[in-house]
Amino acid sequence: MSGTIDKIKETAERLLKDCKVDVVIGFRKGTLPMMNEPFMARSAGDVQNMVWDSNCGINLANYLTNRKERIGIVAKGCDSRNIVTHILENKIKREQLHIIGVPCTGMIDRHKISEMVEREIFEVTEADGKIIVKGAGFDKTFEKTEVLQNNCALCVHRNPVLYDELAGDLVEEQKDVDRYEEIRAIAAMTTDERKKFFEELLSPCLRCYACRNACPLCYCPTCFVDESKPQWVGKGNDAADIWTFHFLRAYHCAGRCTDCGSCERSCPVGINMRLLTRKLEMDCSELFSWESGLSLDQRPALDTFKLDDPNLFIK
Amino acid sequence: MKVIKIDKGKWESGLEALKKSYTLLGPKNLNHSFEFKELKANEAPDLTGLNTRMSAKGLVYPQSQAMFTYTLDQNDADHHIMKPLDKKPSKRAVIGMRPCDADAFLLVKRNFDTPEYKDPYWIEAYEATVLIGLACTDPCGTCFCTTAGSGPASEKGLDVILLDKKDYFIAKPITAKGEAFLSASSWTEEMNASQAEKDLQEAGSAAEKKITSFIHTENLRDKVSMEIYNAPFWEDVSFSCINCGTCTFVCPTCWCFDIQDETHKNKGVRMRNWDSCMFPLFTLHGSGHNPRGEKVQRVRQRFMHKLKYYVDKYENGIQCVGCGRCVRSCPVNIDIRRVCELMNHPENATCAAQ
Amino acid sequence: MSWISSAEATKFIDVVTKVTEAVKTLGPNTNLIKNEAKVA
Amino acid sequence: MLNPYLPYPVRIDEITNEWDDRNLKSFKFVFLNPEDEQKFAYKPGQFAELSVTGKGEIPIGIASSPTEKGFVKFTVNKVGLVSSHLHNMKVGDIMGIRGPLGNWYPWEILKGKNVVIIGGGFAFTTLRSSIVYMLDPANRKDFGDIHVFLGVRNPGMLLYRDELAAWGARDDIHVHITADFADDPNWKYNVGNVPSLAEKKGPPADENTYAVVCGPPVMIKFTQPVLDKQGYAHDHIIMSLENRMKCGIGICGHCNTGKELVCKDGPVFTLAQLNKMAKEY
Repeated sequence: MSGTIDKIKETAERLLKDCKVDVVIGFRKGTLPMMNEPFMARSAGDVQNMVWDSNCGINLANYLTNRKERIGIVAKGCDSRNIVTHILENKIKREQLHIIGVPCTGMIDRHKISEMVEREIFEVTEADGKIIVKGAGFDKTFEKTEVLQNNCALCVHRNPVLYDELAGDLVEEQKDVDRYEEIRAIAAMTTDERKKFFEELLSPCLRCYACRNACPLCYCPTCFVDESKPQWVGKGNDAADIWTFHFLRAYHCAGRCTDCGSCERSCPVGINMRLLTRKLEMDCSELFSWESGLSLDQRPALDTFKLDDPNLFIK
Repeated sequence: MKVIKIDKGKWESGLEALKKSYTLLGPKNLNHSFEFKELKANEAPDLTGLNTRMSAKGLVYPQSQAMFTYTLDQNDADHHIMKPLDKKPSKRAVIGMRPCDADAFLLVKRNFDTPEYKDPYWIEAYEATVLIGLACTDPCGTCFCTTAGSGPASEKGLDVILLDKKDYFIAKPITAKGEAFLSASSWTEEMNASQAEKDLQEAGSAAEKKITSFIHTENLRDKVSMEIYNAPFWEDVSFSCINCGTCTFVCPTCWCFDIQDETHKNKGVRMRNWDSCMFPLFTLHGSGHNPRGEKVQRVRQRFMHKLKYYVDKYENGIQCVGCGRCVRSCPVNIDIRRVCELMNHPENATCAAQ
Repeated sequence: MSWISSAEATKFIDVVTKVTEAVKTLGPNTNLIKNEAKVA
Repeated sequence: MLNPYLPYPVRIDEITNEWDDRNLKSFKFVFLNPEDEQKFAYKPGQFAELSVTGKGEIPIGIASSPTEKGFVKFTVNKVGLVSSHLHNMKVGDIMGIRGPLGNWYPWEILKGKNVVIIGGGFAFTTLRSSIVYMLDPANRKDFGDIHVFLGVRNPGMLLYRDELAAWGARDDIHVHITADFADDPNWKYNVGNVPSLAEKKGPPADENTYAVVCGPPVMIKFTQPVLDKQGYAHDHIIMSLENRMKCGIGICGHCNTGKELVCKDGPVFTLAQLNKMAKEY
């Protein structure tokens, strides 16, 4: 990973110096272990603050919506797929972007690591596939694969799908990954079991909307949750309203979600809401063999139709 | 007031006695994160956590709270008229909260208990709640209470302060409410007050030495508000913000709320829910005009309110107790400690301040 | 989901009766029903 | 403990359409419990929260003057959820009013002074309250000259038409009405925007003349330079602000502009105060 950040810095500096772009969006060092802060570099000087490591799980495409400047953007696999979706949905123009692609070997899950050590963490470093966690009176090493974010463990698009230049060599994609094991397990439940499962899954929800606001797909000026004429969803903490919010938000991501995990990473109470979006991702891939954000010249599944589309559900 | 020595052996039995007259609440470890929960029979608080994920504010000021009920049914005598609720908050006690959360209630009380208007819901719940704090012995890296007006053994806002001495607790009552609480328990063994005081001081200063995080607020009071408001660093501070409500919901000193009516068939409730200045809807006018329509304005508002407007309005320090929850919960790591440094010296903040 | 042209009246009747029976057998919905706002 | 969120129950006594397109209606309310009317003693410039049961509350300026007994009057524009429902209600319906809220126009300071009222659109409500209050026989002598400038977008959007005509006929008040556009042939008032009218017909500013300005942001933006040119000191220009509100009593945190809360420290501020505050309204 370390070579990558030098390449990113050097590219960013060149782009800004040659006025190819007005700003470069990337990450800068966070103030907590395992945290980085999305950052906009406006001058060559700012670029020195940029970092790249296994804590860059927030999807930077989220910061592109409706921007007018020329932007250099650092993009790992899922970010690049969301940039493709953004361009297809006219939220940003391809010519505005200079994409610095970063082949990714997965981002680590700070919630998972904190739960495994259960004591305060002072520093987390990474060295050749191992994650070293130093904290109050302990020093532990994990295999990186053990502590990956759930989505990164199942990722099959680690290399960026769209880029102007690369900040590192392409990595080998993960093979024969079963992305939908958990989803089939839920589908196999009886209705009551499933109801109980979702009750437990969504009960801690605070309605803070971090999942919606961290998601690059959610850019509606007025979300259906904030609409009062008509009022679709109650504002209280009733389970019916929380379910309505989560299920309807997931439906809005059907055929668009790239499973970048920003929603799960942002949730302050640790809800695995990707169980909802991946069901719709599974349907899209099984029914329409569609994977979102892979190429600029294919319209998204719910935006077009083909004559040979399966219609077994139409009687 | 008599200081009580609670032998750990008698801890559980004392709690059971208290459960007869108080609803007891305390931290419970729910899949790796601590939350305040009601302690049922034979349940004791789990005091091994550093601090709870959600602050204790939800115990006095629930996220969703009924204010009135009403009926729209025409043949009801008082249809369409708002009826206050007749249920009053039960006597309850929170055991094992941290001193910073208790201090937070005092900061929030200034908003709900004003000379002109008194909020009955908040005040009645607050007065029915006894706050039993556990002094911090090893604060974490994001705790900056000592420079935010509180401290690991601060007694501000607490009714009783406990100090863990391995095989017994020192229980020092601070208010009459605290003394009444201790007398309702079965813990009767008294302890030398000055010895207890010495232990508390020692434990407090030992913990204070372990604190590694500080903020500086000395200039905030005298700076002209608009000078900080117009400082150049707000664009940089707010860029990463995704405007979710996490920081305001986990914060013990945030109090903003929204009022909503919800009707089902003919009956309904006027309720209030936590709201957040981070949401665009918070300031949206009916005409569509939004005085804080941009993200930078909303992020600036949150920090200006906590570290400047509150200081000017009540002339009594910042609206923050340094618990660090917003720092730990923010998905994009916006850090109030960094922003406070910028606000404390707006003049030398360059545009892309690091 | 059924696709019925405006000319296919019989198919329309058939689908409508089938759906009505299915709903009747399911009975009243018990999930996600709010009969009053859940508040503290 | 007194509950400041509990509205006084009221009954709609009379509804009149102020605009031809029926998007602005005046409502007269009568308190169901007579003693509530005393508790609701208010001063011109204050507002109240109109509580429509089942929909919510809206902060609206009190249009009636304290000198008008037996009812309180509000003029409401049909904008959102609550106001739209209110516009569908009929005489006799029950709802609630909470207040009086906020501060009021500085009547102690205005005593013995000339008052120039400049209003725009339907923000004229608290100004109507002030005019009726000043013209009341008991109060008229307390004030010098009274000038009223009212700008509306088109003739169909002129509110309080009969009252304005009646005031126009009086000799102790100068009423100047203008419409930005007037396609209606028998429109007998001026045409053009209110700032230019105020500039032409407005009295010169001196330390005994105060301007009370209330209207949409665009009108405020173009009126202020005119008042500056006429020499008004900024503490002689009195404004009334509007912000999103929920509690109306300074607790819920919605309406702040900088440190000040529009509902409790306002809604009335002098321009001198506003110049020192953040512009978040």
